[in-house]
Amino acid sequence: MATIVLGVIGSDVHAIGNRILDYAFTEAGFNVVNLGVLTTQKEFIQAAIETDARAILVSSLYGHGEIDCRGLREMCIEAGIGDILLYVGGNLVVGKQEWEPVRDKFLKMGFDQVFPPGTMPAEGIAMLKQDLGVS
Amino acid sequence: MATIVLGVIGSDVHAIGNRILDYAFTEAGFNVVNLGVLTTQKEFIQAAIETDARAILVSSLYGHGEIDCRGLREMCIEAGIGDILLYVGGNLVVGKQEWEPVRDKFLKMGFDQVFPPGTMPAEGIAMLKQDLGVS
Amino acid sequence: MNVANKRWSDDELFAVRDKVLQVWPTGSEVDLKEAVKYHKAMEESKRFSKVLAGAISKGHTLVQPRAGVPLIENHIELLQYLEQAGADCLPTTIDSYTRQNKYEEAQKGIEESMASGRSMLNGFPAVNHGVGACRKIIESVSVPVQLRHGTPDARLLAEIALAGGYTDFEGGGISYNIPYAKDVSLETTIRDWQYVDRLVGWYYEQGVEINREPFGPLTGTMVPPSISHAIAILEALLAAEQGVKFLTLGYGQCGNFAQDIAAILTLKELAQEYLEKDGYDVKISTVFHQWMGGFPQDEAKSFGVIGLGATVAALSGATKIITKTPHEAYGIPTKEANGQGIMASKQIINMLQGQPVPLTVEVKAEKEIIAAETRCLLDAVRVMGDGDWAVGTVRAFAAGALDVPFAPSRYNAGRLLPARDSQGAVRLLDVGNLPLSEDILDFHRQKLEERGRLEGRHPSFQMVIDDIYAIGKGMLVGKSQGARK
Amino acid sequence: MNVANKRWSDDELFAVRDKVLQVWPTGSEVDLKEAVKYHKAMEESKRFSKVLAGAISKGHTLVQPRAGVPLIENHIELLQYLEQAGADCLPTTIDSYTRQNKYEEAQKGIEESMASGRSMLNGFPAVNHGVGACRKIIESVSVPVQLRHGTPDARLLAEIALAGGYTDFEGGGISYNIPYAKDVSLETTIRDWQYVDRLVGWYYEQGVEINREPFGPLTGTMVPPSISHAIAILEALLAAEQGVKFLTLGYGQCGNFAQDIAAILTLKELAQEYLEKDGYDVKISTVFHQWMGGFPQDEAKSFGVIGLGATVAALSGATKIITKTPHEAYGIPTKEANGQGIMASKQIINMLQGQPVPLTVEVKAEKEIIAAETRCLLDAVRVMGDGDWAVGTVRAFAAGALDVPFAPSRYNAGRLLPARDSQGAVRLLDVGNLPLSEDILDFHRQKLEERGRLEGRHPSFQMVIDDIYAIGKGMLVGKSQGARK
Ligand code: B12
Ligand code: B12
Repeated sequence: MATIVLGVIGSDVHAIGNRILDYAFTEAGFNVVNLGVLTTQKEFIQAAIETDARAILVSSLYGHGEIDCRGLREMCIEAGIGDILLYVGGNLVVGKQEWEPVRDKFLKMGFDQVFPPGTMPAEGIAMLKQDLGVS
Repeated sequence: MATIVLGVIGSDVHAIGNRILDYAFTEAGFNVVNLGVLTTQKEFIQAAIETDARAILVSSLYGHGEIDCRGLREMCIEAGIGDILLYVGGNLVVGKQEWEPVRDKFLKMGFDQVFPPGTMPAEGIAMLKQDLGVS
Repeated sequence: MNVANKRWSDDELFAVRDKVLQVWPTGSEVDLKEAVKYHKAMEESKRFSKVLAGAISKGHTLVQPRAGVPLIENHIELLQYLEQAGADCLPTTIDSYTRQNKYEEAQKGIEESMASGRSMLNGFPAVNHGVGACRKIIESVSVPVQLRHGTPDARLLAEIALAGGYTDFEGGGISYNIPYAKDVSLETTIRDWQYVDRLVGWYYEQGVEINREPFGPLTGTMVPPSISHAIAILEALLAAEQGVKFLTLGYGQCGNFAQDIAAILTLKELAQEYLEKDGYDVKISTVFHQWMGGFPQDEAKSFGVIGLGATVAALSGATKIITKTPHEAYGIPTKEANGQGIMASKQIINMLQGQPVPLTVEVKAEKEIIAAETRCLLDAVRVMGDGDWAVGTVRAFAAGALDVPFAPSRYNAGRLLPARDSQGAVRLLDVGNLPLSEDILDFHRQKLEERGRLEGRHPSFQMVIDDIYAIGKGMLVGKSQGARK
Repeated sequence: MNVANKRWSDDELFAVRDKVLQVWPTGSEVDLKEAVKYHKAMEESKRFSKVLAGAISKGHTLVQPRAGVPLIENHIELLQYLEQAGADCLPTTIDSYTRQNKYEEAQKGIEESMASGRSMLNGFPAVNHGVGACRKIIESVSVPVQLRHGTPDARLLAEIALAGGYTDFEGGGISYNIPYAKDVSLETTIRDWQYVDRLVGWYYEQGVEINREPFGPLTGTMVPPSISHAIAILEALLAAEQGVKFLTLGYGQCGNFAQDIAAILTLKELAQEYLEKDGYDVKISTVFHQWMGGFPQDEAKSFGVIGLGATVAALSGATKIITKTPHEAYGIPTKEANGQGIMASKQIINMLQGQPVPLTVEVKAEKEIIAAETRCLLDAVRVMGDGDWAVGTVRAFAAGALDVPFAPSRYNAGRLLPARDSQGAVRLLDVGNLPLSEDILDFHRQKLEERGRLEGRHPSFQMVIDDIYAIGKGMLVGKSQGARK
């Protein structure tokens, strides 16, 4: 089945959700390339290219997501994988903020799907299967 | 020192604040005529006339204060003690409501002072001494 | 003496009943036979006795809020919201006019509430609304609903509520008199509650299980466990005599961990002991009331009080907890605030589910003292009543041998003065006329002297006032400041 | 092996120091002699070691929040607000760029925060702000302030913070590596933290008491007490060797009442035992961390979690509690939400003040198992290091004889898998290479088999996932649904 790249971006060390996502997406049949925590934009893209991945799933829990995720889509384009699916989820910004503006901010950055705090893996899996047209 | 009539109006049985007010106003030097709980408007006025009281202190904790207190000033006027001081305090209305409108409502009913939930006896004592010009 | 602890015959019941139903027009809606049929058609999951039994067998603590608003539709909406928030069983809390049988004033409150769009009553006036309205309520939720009030004469209310499908009815001849009335004699209320209990017994004989719940917390303010235990057990005995088979006995959190846990444990043990001794076969459950005294004004601090109460309730193994809300210090809570009290409590109760009761040496010591005191009180009541619990109760209150602190009733001696010891347990500062043994009196004296020493002051009424204000100031034990500051 | 548990000479310290201070311009602001003078002029009420000692002697539990925002004035305003809300001691929580020594990115975060008027960093970048800024903070409040972070290499941060007047510094070579890094070797972080500890020792030799606090909760998620205890005690031993005299050892709430109380009690007892055995004279205090795992989304439910944590902390007699907030599941709390966490917790702690630790049979049993496990681990470390705790630590992690669940570091074996037993206590599902005795392994196996029987399923990774999600679903023990639903 489809290969996906998973990781936690930036200086973020929150590892638990990442471990569960790895498990859940693998159980769901995906070939998960998990880069773990403290992953740079470059590492995400390199892994996606090397493994011919169909999607990059970025987590950001610690609040710096806004700074860390900026430019990821542009870098994908530069690297020649401009139309790869980009998902992001977690506690994306600092503090308890209204969800709609946060989602819009990340959509504008070029993410295809943005998931709020507390998203269960099943929701991401269902969405990814839909976006990839697999089942 | 000045005589005051104290009681809890209507079908209200909250007795603890009443007991403390009795103690505190007595300690502060007032001659307290305490009618206790479940006191009618008529009983307040009769006691005030009989004891030549300078003030009536009404408590209402249980939320029906708005219904129970209406017309007390008018009844005082009818009874010939129209300018007696009327104080009221407690949890005067049903629910957690904004304080200003509640206070205004009771001021309009003819009360001279209106005290919010959690008022300490000392505040009422200080106010009464001021209003009566004693110290 | 105009009262005795003796089962009413059906004739006695039905003779009084005719008059009771005539007090307010809705009384005529009550048709007992049809009511029995209605109850028998009800799902078991909506019957209190069943849900309580289930909780006991699984070791769960059920969560129940207080709630009642004047208009039917609003009340239904409120209960549905609270069920959604996680309530395992629901209440209908009655307004204060109905509690004093002032149905005209309740009617005015209903009308003003309709006109103003605001609640003008502090509860649901069930008598005015009648049997049909009650059934609408019961049918609109899927968990059991209990009628909660504070009504010295609840005969008509009971008729309407039971015919209306309620499966649990709170109150009792002592616990809904002494804290809730000023001028009503105990003889009167004990008789009026014998009526209620007999009615419940009658339903049982028709095959309908109704649970009864004496009001444990009484005045809610530093009531020593042995006082509320003695009264709860007396009401249990009186109810059992009339044929009540299902009882939930209550206790209001005092604040000291060991005392509170010991209180719930002894409540059940002692009740069972006394009921068995008199040959009654009754299913006993317990209810822990979260802090019943004055609350802190601040909502976060109120959540603290609620959290401690939920923790202790769960650890004590109480069958049920009655929750408070972050609005407590202000007024009847919004449905949201009420839901918050449920959710905070339930989170804790679920987290502690199945964890064992912490039987510490302190809990054991408190159990012993509570049991010894309660026995002193009950044994004195028995003697004073020449073996009749009803007669004994009336005489004991008259003599101050039973005495509830801060109660408004003039049938209560009001000489008892409780104060906290240095660890916050409720002790006796002035024992009034309580028939306690010398050992027990010494124990209380020592505990309060110890606190006095630590605080450098003599125990006095000021200390009691400080204790009453303490929770509002973020403490359990009052520091010397109190009313003067 | 590039590390040994041996006190650094002053020469060694100062040789490294020169390089450390050059990493970022603010390093040049540090003048040790002047810093000592600054500390000596400070009121005792602002010194952590004194306030902790006072709490221990009075049996109080101090309340401390987490808090840090990028800009100085906002941070001061925040701390003043939290002091007002009742915090007994305050934090400055550092942002994640600073934690990874990425001072340029922190600088960008400061600038963007200024420009946007929103916090773009998740903490206070103390290195970028420098010594003067730290002192402004210390001077703007009247209680002690601790630096809290999660920095593998905290040498520069420590220099600036201590010169800046902080009297307590969190972290350690293991606890700020394994949960906070991916690719940094333990040899490196142990050495870098020897620097910090030696610096603290140096201050002590000049007459300045600085408290140190290893980070007890590690990954915050089902860490078995013996694992966090072993690591806390190892860091205590390493710190003591460098001259640290005041230590607060930490533990993150697991959720089971008996296990949590037993954990706090054994933490202090075992630490004292091991420190004394090695001849160190250190003052030990304890800190209880309210629930460190994922929180419920609902604020009322979060208050429940907070309330249970505060209750257990107070009853366990922990010297300090670190509070969470009703915003935990979402993001860095507003100051109001942070204050609410403090107020709810403090209400409970005050109410339980002076009440005895509930020493139940279950607590005693948990104490025994925690102590036995911790001794197995520590004794293995000693043997593996040929008597050197530092060497032993590195080797034990490499061998999986120490193993932290869910940790990101590749220097952690990551084979250990914890799961809850039927009462919510954290047990071991997969023990990996932990050097535990057969008895202990049996105990864990039995406990989890019992749960499996009750739930009708075999303990598996799905059970672990269910446990991780449980709190968010209002439970402690995960029911079989988990990630799939
Ligand atoms: C204890 C208590 C009870 C006990 C009372 C025992 C007794 N007989 O005294 C029991 C359990 C019996 C009880 C019953 C009921 N209660 Co009640 N009770 C309380 C509680 C928890 C504490 C009251 C108290 O003793 N406070 C301590 C004393 C010292 O303070 P205090 O009473 O506020 O009085 C002080 C000040 O207000 C002030 N003050 C008062 N009057 C005046 C007047 C003047 C002139 C001045 C200067 C000052 C002043 O000084 C007093 C002394 O410091 C309050 C909530 C709270 N405050 O936390 C609810 C509360 C008052 N009860 C309430 C209600 C509704 C009821 C019931 C109807 C049941 C129900 N639906 O929940 C029944 C009413 C029965 C009846 N007919 O009256 C509501 C009132 C709601 C509202 N206003 O919207 C409250 C606010 C709880 C709530 N949030 O729902 N209650
Ligand atoms: C455990 C924890 C820690 C542990 C982490 C241990 C470890 N190494 O993993 C420790 C204690 C070390 C820690 C440290 C810190 N933490 Co932390 N931490 C948490 C906490 C309590 C739980 C996280 C968790 O494990 N949840 C359980 C897992 C299963 O859920 P999850 O992580 O949310 O992931 C799930 C979903 O989000 C979703 N998801 C995630 N990504 C994606 C992506 C896609 C595509 C999809 C579909 C779904 C998805 O699926 C995952 C699996 O279900 C959260 C708060 C909370 N959630 O309650 C704070 C939290 C994430 N931490 C936070 C912060 C700030 C920090 C610190 C900076 C310290 C501080 N200032 O308080 C440091 C950061 C260190 C660093 N450099 O990253 C903040 C972030 C603030 C913000 N965004 O505004 C939070 C929200 C707490 C708070 N309210 O302040 N933390």
